[in-house]
Amino acid sequence: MGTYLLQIFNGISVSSILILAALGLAITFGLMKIINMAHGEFIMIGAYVTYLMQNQFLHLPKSLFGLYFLLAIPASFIVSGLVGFVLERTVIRHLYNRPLDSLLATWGVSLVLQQLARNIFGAPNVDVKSPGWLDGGLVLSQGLQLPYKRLFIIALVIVCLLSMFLLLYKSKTGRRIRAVMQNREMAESMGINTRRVDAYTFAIGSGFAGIAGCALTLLGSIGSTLGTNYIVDTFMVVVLGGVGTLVGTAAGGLLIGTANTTLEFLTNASLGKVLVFILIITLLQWRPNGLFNISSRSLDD
Amino acid sequence: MKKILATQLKKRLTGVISLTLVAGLLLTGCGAAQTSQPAATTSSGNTSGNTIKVGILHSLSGTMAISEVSVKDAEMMAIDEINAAGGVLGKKIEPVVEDGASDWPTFAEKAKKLLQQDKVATVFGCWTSASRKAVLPVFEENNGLLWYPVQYEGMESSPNIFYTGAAPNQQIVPAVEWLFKNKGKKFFLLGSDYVFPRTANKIIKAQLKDLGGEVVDEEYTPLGFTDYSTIINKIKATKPDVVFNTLNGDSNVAFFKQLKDAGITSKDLTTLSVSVAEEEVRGIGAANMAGQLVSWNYYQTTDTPENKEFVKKYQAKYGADRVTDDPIEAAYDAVYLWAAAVKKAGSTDVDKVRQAAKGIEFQAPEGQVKIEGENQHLWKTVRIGEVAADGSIKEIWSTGKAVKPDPYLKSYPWAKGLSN
Amino acid sequence: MDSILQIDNLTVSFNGFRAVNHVKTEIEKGEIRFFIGPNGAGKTTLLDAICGRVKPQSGQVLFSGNLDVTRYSEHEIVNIGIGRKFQVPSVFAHMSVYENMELAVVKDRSLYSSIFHKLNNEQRERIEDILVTIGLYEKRLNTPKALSHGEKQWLEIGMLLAQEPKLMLLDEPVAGMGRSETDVTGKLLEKIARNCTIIVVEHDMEFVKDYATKVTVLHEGAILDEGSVSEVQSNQKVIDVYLGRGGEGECLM
Amino acid sequence: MTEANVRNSRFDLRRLTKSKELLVFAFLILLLVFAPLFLSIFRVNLLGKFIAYAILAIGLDLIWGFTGILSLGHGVFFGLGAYCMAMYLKLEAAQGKLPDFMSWSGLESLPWFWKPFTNSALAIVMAILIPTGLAFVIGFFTFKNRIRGVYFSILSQALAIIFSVLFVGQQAYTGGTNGLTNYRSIMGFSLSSDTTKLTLYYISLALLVVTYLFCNFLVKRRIGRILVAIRDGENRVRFSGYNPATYKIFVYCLSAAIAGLAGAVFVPQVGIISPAEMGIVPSIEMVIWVAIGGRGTLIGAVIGAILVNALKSGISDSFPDVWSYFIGLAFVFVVLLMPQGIVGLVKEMARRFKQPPNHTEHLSTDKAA
Repeated sequence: MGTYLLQIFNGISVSSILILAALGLAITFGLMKIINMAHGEFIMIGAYVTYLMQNQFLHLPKSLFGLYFLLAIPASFIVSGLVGFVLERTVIRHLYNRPLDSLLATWGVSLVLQQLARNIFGAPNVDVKSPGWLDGGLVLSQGLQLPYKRLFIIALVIVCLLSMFLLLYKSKTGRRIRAVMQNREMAESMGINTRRVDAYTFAIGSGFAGIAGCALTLLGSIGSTLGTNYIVDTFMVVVLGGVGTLVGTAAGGLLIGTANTTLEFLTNASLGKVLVFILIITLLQWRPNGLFNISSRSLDD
Repeated sequence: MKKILATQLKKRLTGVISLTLVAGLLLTGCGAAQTSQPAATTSSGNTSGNTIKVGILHSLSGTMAISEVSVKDAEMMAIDEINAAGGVLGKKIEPVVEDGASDWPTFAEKAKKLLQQDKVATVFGCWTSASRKAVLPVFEENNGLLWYPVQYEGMESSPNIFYTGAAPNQQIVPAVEWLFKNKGKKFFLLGSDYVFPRTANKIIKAQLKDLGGEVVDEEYTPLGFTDYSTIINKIKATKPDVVFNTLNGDSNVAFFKQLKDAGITSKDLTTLSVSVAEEEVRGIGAANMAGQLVSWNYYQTTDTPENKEFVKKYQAKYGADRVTDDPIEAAYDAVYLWAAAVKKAGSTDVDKVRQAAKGIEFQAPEGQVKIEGENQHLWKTVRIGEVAADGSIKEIWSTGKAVKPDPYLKSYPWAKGLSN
Repeated sequence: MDSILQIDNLTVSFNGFRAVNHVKTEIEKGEIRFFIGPNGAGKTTLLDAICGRVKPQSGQVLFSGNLDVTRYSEHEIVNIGIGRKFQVPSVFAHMSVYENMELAVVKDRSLYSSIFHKLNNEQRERIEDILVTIGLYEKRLNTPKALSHGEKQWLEIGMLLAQEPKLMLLDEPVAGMGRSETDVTGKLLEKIARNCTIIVVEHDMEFVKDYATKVTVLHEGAILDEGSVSEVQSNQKVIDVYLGRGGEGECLM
Repeated sequence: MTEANVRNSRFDLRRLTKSKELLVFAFLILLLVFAPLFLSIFRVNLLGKFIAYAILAIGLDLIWGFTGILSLGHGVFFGLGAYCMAMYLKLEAAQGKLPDFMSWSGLESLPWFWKPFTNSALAIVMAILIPTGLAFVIGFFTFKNRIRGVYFSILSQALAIIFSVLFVGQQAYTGGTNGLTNYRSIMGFSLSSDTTKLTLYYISLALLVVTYLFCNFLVKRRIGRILVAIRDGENRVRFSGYNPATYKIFVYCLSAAIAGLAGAVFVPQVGIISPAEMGIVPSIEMVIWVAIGGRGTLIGAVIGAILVNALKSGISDSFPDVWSYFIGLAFVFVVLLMPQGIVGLVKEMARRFKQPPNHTEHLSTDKAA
């Protein structure tokens, strides 16, 4: 019984991680149509920022150490966002309406960022000690323990989703963003500075990737290839959900996450992964534009 | 008509430019054109001049760089030391470093280059079994010599390779035996999905069958796998006494962090890892692995005078924050063993070196090692260690003396049928 | 005269929104029929349903008496004899005008033919004839990039002509054209209508007045009125709808 | 000019465009034919590998450059072709015994699907048929269901993951991560002999020529224009009465077949195939070759494949770190500044040379646009 309950929790947990990793992509890819293959590297940047923040706190009194993580979340958002901002200004802005080209260029960017990380931090993984208050877990019964870290990530995802929703759909900035993404010329003619909105939007998307990177330090390795482990999965999440919908991203993440853990539980990790990807291909046959797609009326977009 | 002429002119110009380009690319691609000359079929090593060229072939980029860069560093250090002491046969050793880029065909290509183009006397290199298998035919075909520094799954003994890491009977087999005696009978086998874990687990299953133990589950995860919650749940459900861990690289980080979060510590469950050394422990975080077991032939803490010297030199050269571990030490030994064999043979000729290498002994940081002539592996001491809270590994058990290498496990009756 | 297209109780909805609501009308051979109505009246959707771009929830579209085209996919409908021109001119940007025509003129559109058959003389002459008709003969080696907006529209109409359809669906063919270009287009339509029925969606009332045989007024997905231009213009309901929406009313009056 | 004149000039133009590309190609082939006279056998062998890549690049260009379908899973087809060939080579090396990795993995006898690969001719046929078959199955559903653009690219990535994970996992049947290696001979000729290597090199070269000429024939035919039309406006093609799915399935299968052929050419020269070559990274690298060479021109694909790999081999030799920076930046640079690749750049340079006569025409184009 405990095993199955725990497995349901695992499904939710894996989903939450996928959604968190895919949130930034839901903006840069979903809204801006930039196939950002460097998304994984923004996650990596977030993780390294967390590492650096931790190192700063090692010099401070021990009692303060647990706080580093709370500071690392906004810090990784800001640093990843800044790198994203620079990338948008230099590369991405030439690539709107050339989605497949954006894929190729950002792939190049991801290679450069990875090598940069390797040269700065060295090839081996670095260690990020998780803050003490996230150690251990919520014990429900004998042998049924829900790790605080995973609960924290679930909460973080909910907060991120909500704030992103509020930002996009309830704020003035969000209206501008959506206006620009839907009809650039119209927005321009209404006096919106589209270039600025583009840059900010991309920076926000990258920033969310940074938060994901920060959270991932709790669970896995921190190295230059961190992003590559997530990049394909996050794209699957966004594509399966339907490009351009937050609900779709959440649904895609939940579906892939639970399918992953369930199939892995029933078979094994390799086969589970293969089956999940077959499932995705099959689902796309049924809904070629994702589960929650927004239909467009133009002839050839 | 004028326009057509112009167009023709354009085509011609385009043609000329493309041709220049093509010519250029052929030149860059193939190096300066050299006079045709049949490649030497036996690479006895280029000993002319004042240096002896040796190849160093590791992944300096890609996913395997994490592990292989420090192995390369150890080899370079050994070469520098030998050169500082006068070199071999009165000549300096000149390393030619190539990047295998974590890609097996690239390993094969670079091995060919080292042997055919650079005509190196020997090569120190590889980490994964896959890369070793990829270069093996190259070394056999060109009669080259490879020194392979990592523990592996055995079932191999090429005349063109010297294996300075552990054979299965110098790492896995004694570890299983020790665990069975001291920790329990129920084993959970967890590994990355590739050749070493699968072959190692086959050996373990045969051994446990013989001992009367039980394998409760066997799981493999793809490389780059990041979420072990389901596997940990399976571990909880099957209640093993021991998790025998053959995970590779990054996966260990995710596994141990998540294991700890699931409320499982070394007090509740023993894990023994065979691909986690000091270097990996740093990436995992000592706190996440404290109390867990590993099995190797060498630790940074191994108590020999040679090792104290070795660690001191390594950290002086590459930084006080660097650690040494088993493959680093085995790679370091390899260079010295080769140099000793060359001295004994009085030549760098591969056949002569191979002959001379038999039975050569070396006082290594891990203690005395000896090349077994029969299979070109090393006699090595087996040590089981426990990860301490500071990330170092403390020896808790050892065989006390060097164990004879047995890559095909011929001396174990239960292993019959494993190797064919 | 025989009818070429019978639209029978056609309903198209998107996520519950009925873009076309129980539309029923009949188009006769040789007609130039105009669909007019305010934005969102369902004109374009109606064309989409006829040419297979959207599938209706209910109803039929019978072509030449008995073929229910709603059952076919787009390219099959084209091969049955219904051609469609879209609002935004869409021609192939990286091919010359001639090559654009070449793709349209071929009747056997199978893979085999595309690999092994070349154009025959008759087809080549046909392309040249049409190019002369649409006034693009001199520019046949240019890519569409070098064409004006109006010329692109004509090229697309020319490609439609080359397909030799029995029914042609045109979505705002004179949008963005000047008066003189509009007149040329109108004349072109009249010429085409000799062998082919035409349905046009158009906002330009001047144009509608000059060339329509019959007009169908759509409002909120349903037919409001149908008849000659003058009949429709005097219908109070039609006036209300246009005036009530403002803006577009001016061009109707 | 009279009408007849104009008409003729059109055909002259066409012929010239054709011959220009062909001329460059012919020169390139000539260089490659004589290359072994000046190069060591090691370099010739390496060049043979690049030629295999060039063959693949032609197929990839056909589907991406011409038809606009970006496949990020072409490594799978390349890998399948390579595995077919490798299975044959492995069986020949085993000389009737069970291949070594099977016995470690506990197999007692040869699996049934390995048996046909004892025959070299059959293995070569399979190297082309199996990728084609897979492409047909995937393409049939995917293109009928109108999965396009980004969605297709992502789907093809999923394909790459499925196959690489599957091949790694089925160690007993595929050799696992190690892949298949350690061959001895091909059709009785020792693979280590220089003569065999040279022969393989020339066979690869001949296959490159055949592939190029075949694809060149195709793109000059009407189907070539239909493919470009699908790239530029798929729905327009549909409303011109063509079924784009049929053409897409065809070109997908064809490029898979070419990739399979390239794989079969690759294996005996390189001596190893492993699941890593089917993964996402090599698949994207293949796209890089075409992008750098110049998409939409067959010659661009060939030049790109050879150039990028030659540089990779050269640069990564001496500066492994630099290679990542170089290829990464090259990619950004090419996409941003020379989207038509090297071939586009050369054309542009040529156009600049003949600027005066073209000037007025150019201005009018800008105005219209």
